[in-house]
Amino acid sequence: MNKILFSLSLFLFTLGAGTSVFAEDAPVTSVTATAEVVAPAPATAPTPPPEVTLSTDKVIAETGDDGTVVSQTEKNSAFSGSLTAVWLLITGSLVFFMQAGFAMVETGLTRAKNANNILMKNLMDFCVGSVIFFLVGWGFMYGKMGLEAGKFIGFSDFMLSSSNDTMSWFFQVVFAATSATIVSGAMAERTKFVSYLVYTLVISGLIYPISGHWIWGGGWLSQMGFHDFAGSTVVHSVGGWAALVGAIMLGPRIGKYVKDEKGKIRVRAIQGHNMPLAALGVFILWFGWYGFNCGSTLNGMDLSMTHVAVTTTLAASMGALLAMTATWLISKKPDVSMTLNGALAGLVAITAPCAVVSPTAALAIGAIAGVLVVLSVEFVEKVLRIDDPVGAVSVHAVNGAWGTLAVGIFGDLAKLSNHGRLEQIGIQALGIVSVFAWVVITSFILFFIIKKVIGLRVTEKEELRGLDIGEHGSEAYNGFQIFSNM
Amino acid sequence: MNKILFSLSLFLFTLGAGTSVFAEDAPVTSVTATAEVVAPAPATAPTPPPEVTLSTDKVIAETGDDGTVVSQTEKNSAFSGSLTAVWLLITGSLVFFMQAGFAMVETGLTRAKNANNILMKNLMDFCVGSVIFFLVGWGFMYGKMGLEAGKFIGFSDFMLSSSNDTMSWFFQVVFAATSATIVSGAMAERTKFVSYLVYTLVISGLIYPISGHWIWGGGWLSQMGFHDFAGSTVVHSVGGWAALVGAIMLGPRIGKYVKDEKGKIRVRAIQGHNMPLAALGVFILWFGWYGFNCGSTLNGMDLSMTHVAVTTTLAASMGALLAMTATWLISKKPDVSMTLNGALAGLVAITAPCAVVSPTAALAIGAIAGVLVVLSVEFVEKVLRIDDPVGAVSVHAVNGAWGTLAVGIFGDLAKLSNHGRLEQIGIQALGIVSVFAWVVITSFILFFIIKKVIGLRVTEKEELRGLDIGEHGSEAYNGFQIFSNM
Amino acid sequence: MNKILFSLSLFLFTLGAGTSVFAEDAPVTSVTATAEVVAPAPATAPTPPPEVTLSTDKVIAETGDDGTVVSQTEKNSAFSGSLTAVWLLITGSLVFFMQAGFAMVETGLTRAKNANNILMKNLMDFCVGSVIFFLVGWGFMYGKMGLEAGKFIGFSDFMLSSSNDTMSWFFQVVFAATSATIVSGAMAERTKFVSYLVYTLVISGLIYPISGHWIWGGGWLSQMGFHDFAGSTVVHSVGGWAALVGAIMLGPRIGKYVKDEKGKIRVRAIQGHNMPLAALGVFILWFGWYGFNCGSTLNGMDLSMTHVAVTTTLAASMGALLAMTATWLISKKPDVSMTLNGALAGLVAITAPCAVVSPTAALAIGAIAGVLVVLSVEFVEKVLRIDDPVGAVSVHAVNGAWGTLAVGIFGDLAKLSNHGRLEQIGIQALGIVSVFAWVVITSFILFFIIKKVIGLRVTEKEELRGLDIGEHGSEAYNGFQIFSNM
Amino acid sequence: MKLIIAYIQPEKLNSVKQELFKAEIYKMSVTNALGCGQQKGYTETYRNVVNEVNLLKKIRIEIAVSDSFVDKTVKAIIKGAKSNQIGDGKIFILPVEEVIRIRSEEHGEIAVG
Amino acid sequence: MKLIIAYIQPEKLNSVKQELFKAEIYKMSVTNALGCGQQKGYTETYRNVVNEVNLLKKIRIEIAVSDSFVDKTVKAIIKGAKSNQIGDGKIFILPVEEVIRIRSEEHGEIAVG
Amino acid sequence: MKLIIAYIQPEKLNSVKQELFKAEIYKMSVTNALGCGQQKGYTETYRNVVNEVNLLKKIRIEIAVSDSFVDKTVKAIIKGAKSNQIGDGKIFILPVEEVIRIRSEEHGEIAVG
Ligand SMILES: Nc1ncnc2c1ncn2[C@@H]1O[C@H](COP(=O)(O)OP(=O)(O)O)[C@@H](O)[C@H]1O
Ligand SMILES: Nc1ncnc2c1ncn2[C@@H]1O[C@H](COP(=O)(O)OP(=O)(O)O)[C@@H](O)[C@H]1O
Ligand SMILES: Nc1ncnc2c1ncn2[C@@H]1O[C@H](COP(=O)(O)OP(=O)(O)O)[C@@H](O)[C@H]1O
Repeated sequence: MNKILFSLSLFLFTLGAGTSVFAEDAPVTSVTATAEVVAPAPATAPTPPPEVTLSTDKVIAETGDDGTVVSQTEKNSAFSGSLTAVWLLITGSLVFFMQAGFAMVETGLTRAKNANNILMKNLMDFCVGSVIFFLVGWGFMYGKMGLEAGKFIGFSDFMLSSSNDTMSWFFQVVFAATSATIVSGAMAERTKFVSYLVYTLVISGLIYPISGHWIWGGGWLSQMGFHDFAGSTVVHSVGGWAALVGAIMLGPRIGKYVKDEKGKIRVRAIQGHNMPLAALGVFILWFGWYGFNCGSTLNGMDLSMTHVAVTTTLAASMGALLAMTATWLISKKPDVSMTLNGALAGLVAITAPCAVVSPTAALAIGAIAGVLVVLSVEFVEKVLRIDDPVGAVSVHAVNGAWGTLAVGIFGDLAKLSNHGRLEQIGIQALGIVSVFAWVVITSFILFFIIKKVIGLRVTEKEELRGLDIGEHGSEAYNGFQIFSNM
Repeated sequence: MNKILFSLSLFLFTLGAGTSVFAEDAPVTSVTATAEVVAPAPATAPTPPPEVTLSTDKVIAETGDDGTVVSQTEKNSAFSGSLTAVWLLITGSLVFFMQAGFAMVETGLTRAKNANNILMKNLMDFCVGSVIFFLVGWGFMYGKMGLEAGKFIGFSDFMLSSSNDTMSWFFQVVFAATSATIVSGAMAERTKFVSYLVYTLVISGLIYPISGHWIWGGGWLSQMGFHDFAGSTVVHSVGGWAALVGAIMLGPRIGKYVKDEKGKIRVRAIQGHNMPLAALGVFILWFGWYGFNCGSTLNGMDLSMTHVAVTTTLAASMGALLAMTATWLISKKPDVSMTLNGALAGLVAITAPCAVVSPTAALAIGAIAGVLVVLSVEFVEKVLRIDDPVGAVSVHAVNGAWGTLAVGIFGDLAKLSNHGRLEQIGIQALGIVSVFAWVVITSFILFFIIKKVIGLRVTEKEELRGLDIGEHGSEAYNGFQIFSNM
Repeated sequence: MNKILFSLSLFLFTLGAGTSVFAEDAPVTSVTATAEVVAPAPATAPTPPPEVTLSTDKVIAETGDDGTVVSQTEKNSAFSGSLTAVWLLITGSLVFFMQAGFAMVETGLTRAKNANNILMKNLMDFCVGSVIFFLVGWGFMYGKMGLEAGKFIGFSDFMLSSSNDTMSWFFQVVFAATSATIVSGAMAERTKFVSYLVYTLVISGLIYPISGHWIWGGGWLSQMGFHDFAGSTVVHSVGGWAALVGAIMLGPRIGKYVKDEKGKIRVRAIQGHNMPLAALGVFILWFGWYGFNCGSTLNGMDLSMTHVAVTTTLAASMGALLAMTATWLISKKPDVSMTLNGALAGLVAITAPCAVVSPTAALAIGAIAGVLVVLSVEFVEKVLRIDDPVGAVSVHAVNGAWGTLAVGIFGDLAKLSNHGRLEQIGIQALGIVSVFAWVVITSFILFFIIKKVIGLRVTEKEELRGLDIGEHGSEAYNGFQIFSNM
Repeated sequence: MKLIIAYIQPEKLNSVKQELFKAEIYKMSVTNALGCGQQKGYTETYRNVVNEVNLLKKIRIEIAVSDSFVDKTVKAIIKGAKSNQIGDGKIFILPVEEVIRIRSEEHGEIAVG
Repeated sequence: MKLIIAYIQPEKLNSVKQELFKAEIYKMSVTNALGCGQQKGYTETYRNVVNEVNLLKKIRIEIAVSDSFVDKTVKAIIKGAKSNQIGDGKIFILPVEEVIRIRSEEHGEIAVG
Repeated sequence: MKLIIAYIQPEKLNSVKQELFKAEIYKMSVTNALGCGQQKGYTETYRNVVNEVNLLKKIRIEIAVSDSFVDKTVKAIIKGAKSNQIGDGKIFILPVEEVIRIRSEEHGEIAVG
């Protein structure tokens, strides 16, 4: 196991060291505000940014930092470019902070004896993911194929070599990490740590960037007019479907499905151990989502950002409200953890359509998401008997798909690509299905290989005692008396 | 109980669905940066924004997104408008994050057996609040009465119908939520969940918007020259006075006031269960407060924002420092939870005057707030015998009033409305008193009706066992051994 | 003890009250955007900001808020000034939020019985620090000596008296607080609270500002061309070396080093009590670090901010990755708390060079930091036998030094001060050594005096029972059953 | 000497303590426990899955007394804990052969109180 | 009457409970404990420092029964807890002199069940 | 056989364990408890309200031994726990009728150690 990890680190490192690390050879982005640097590369935009004043400013005579006269046009460009940089750095940081949210939600909704393990997974998927996304992922997603964007994959700009688009890279790497981290929740409390590291390397380096390229990198879906503003499909569904495959291939946690005396299988609730942490996680995620959705304007001058904030807020609120109502009706009590899932479901669902639907439509999208997540959790857990401890599949995959479809149903066609409503719905559905197929197939292969080569699941004994001792040799809540038999 | 909730959801939903949810019919804000959209509506400003360059830029010939020549004036306007949008979205997101802070503080300062309940309240008051504020609250607060701002209430722009001021709405909705959430702390550990939902609907939809209209919506107090920069009165006192009424009408928690052998009533401390959570909450609140106060410039070009950051920092620090000193002197030990309250007291107190007082005055305002909160908690708890588990009344109501008064005492008159000092103090006092009267009367009526119709308080048995099991059917810290007898 | 505290408060307060608190006498920064106010004072810049368009805009004819014609040049200046204000306020707020991160990391990595104490320290070092930094610290750090920057100390602008640079002050005060708060972790679980307050007053008011003046205030090191972009040395090493001196002078916690039967000294692990809190703290710190490093451009128009975000991300990731690998190899399990330290080590190391090294160099810097922190912890704990509960010395001092040196090794010389590589390395080393000497000597004197006058360490009994009861009279986790014997 | 072990409802700890103090019994040890008895338990729901909780939170009190104090102690406990509802709890009395006070190394009756 | 104290592995609580229910023993009290026995414990590492953990998590069950139930109870516990591995646990049987049901103030055998 | 129950100060657990190991007593079970005894307790303040805490944290050790080991065990505990201060704790010795090792189903003396 050590060996696997060691070679993994070595691999990453040597790849990195392969190119010179000295600054002289690899020139750093110029630190002066010139229009050329600041113009956000449209190719990297989730959606082609609307024509704004900014893009008329690209013609510049001189760089201006050598004291020559700087024209007003150039200054305008510098202002809007700087504003965009400030905007993307801050919203990108908010998206980074969502890692903390995921970590807290997943830790809170699982058991104390596995807390260390899930924290490590959430930390390491970002660390492994950001390095591999730097090395190859970004190149696959936003690179060119020859002179133009490839239909299925990009292939240039590895290690930010030819371009120096550090601003876009930073904003995109935090999205890639979000996608990867979704899976850890569904696979919680029974997955081998080293296997998880391998998985995260592949999803961040290959699976996510390729489907991402189709939609945001100029690939075939984007060419068809598929619209996914901030990533209901690109980010959330990708993570969600991989989570589904992972949860299926792992099997349920011991004690989740038990036979009673009559041989009937009963579903048992395995309660999370720390609801305040889970709630904090949801607040952090919601907070970060303003970065996720609003920042996806990719342009500090694009005022649709304020509209996005409104639709995001309303959908999330309705998601929580309706999920609470649904669980209240089903189990006679308003369940905390399902309500938290409801807020997240609303957020996932509004992620694709946030810029192209009205606030009233956002209410409806969120409301449906709230009901959907409750029904989906019931279905996945009780009918399909797939054990997804935190509801990742229902929140991210199902509502990711719902949100993507909602673009077609509620979206302002004028802002989309001049298709009729039914046609647009069709395109959205096509995108949902192709990403589903891509992720399910590739992640099945991935998990299958991992299962055969390293093994996917810890031993029964380790699972019963907790992965914290088994995988990490120490406990999360030292000194606390905890009934670990549950 | 289910019925109440169900109809509540239905009510919100049908109200929403009453208007068409399809984007074609309800046109979305234009996503292009034009000066008309970006100019922040002065009517929605907490204080009339100082004359900045921005407002001279309103005259524009064309929208410019159709390729016509765009004049430099228009571009200037686009820059400042976009900067304001970026500024308000980010500071607004910080204010949203304060919900997490409130949730953590209130959870940490109450008992483990009620943690789920208080988390749900903090989440749902935002969700219910944002929807009702969208439907009616915003219209009452910032709407017009005919052609101009009404003296006592606004009445237009429901559901953002006529205006499309999504930027201002987002910034304002997070303020409304702050006001509502203050109450949950004072009413913690004994309030029926469904009654809390009803309360929050009314405060966010009616009570808060109306007094808010008087001060920030162009109503009678603002016309008189009453100054409350970021909401010591508008937000904090409103929440605080409602908290006071709620705590009185509920009565104290079982075990808070006990008779000893001689029949004398003794006050007992009911300790909070998680100080790290409470401290985290205070750090989050403080962090969010930079959004709350600085963002209240409502204008990204208004450089007073940096001054506000300084006064806010100093007042909060002095608040914590003096509260710690006061409790050290009183009980011989520096109490953690009172010191946390002290920081919040300093923040509440500086909220109104932050833009119009010097840093040195901020030190004084914070210092007084720190002492005041300790004395006020003593008075409320030991003399008035009102049980306010987290000190919400002392922090928000008392220090909200103090901060509002401090505007008159320490404020730079040149920045206020050309009144003499005594006159300004008088106007500030008038504002404090009228808001007090408005909130106390309306929230008394509200709680009285709730008490009669649904009941305000859970049964004794449920209270003893904890509201988590009683109201939500599950516990917050599953597996942990907790002495729940306390 | 009360007396000490009381006079401390009184001292701070009277100092503050010594100048008039009324706004008329102490005029507040003008709230209108004029170029003079907005131009960031170059003297306060961590590094002299690169020549940007902004600085060519200083010539203005009129202030423009009285309705006179405002020239375009002036407007440009207002835009860039406002953008810088927005940028610094938001990044400064992020840096403030790092206080929460430190509080959570330090609390999580120590024992439950000392949680209240460590929370109070983390809160109060900011509160005491910000007030003293306002009163004198800022003046020592960024003040002038006569007409120009002194070589060794500044001496003007106390209480922001002559300048009104509120924007820079806010950004700088949060840095000062970071430096102070590092020490609390290394001195955790055994230090007298009142002694800690005195220490924090001196480091924030004197020790930090003076060495800070040498590097960022225009002093002798900055004049030599020493480069520390965001404070590996200025902030982290200063805190780290003080932490080292403090930990040595306190001695180890009871039970850390025990003699076995044969008289051999064995090192025992004293486990932290709450890993989810510690992990949350690291995520918060990492999040805040984007403010720390990117904001250190000190200029919203300086696009190197995006480059900084990339190098920061990669170094932190590699730090965590390699620290995990190292502990995996050493102790056969990937240790959670060391991995968390690894991420922080990467962040500390990239803080100085983040703007002048390539992304690939950032990978290397982070990787080395990750290994270094693990080896350093081993060395400090097992060889030097210094008890540093959270690894503050290894994270902040050792990696602060490493990062500062890395500027010389990997930095783009063109962006530095025209020295040759070896010369630059020499200058960096000189800076490291002089700051080491300054901090070690002054903090030794400080702790020595405190030890003699008030005492540095609590009694054995108090330490065994926990500082929460001893120093603050209450427990952090009321109701939880905790094995406090450990 | 006897060891009296009592299981009571958590919320009754304070009143039991008070009754014991009134009866001048000042020494005791308390732990918390989960109990399964006539009281059927309740159902918890989590994410809409119903779980029967039949291990309820109880407080366990241990009091060592000399024989003459047994009656008084039992009465005090009953007085403090009784609410006439299922779940009120049980008292078990076990023989104790020896008691030692660690501090003074005293043995027997003198060490109990 | 006897008091049966059993220390078992935490993960065996559910199966022990089920076996007891099958044997129609419905009353018991459960606490968690740390145990030190033949099972050597395991090593934890924290920040690369190795600590021997020889206090392992155990579940402690207390069941008071009338004499005729002792055998049945012991068998049920063994059936539920036995895995033939070191650490399976121990059962201790102590004499009980009196049992009182607080609610009804009933004494003796009638109060046990 | 006897069951030795000892209440000690939490911070003494390590030294008691060491003394027991020296006396070659390796088996024991530990729980934590709150104790009320001669030690008066201390006052906590929370938000400036004073609360008397008279339930102090204690460690409860349970050791079953064969009769011949009783003395040795008691001495070891006293050696490890004694500090001559109020609150040092108490030891109770109860008769045990039977001990069973679950793994092997051995009974009696052989199962104790
Ligand atoms: N036979 C027993 N053995 C061990 N503990 C018991 C026994 N009977 C009752 N208890 C404890 O006493 C508690 C209260 O008992 P229960 O039967 O619910 O109430 P009641 O005394 O009203 O019949 C139980 O939860 C359990 O902890
Ligand atoms: N003599 C004893 N006194 C008290 N507790 C004991 C004794 N012997 C065993 N135990 C408890 O039983 C648990 C299991 O015992 P152990 O010796 O590890 O297993 P086994 O029964 O397989 O020999 C121990 O962890 C301890 O809690
Ligand atoms: N009669 C008793 N019954 C049950 N527990 C007791 C009894 N006497 C003492 N204890 C336990 O022993 C602990 C120490 O007793 P205490 O009287 O404080 O010390 P000392 O042994 O110095 O008199 C108490 O906190 C309590 O847990």
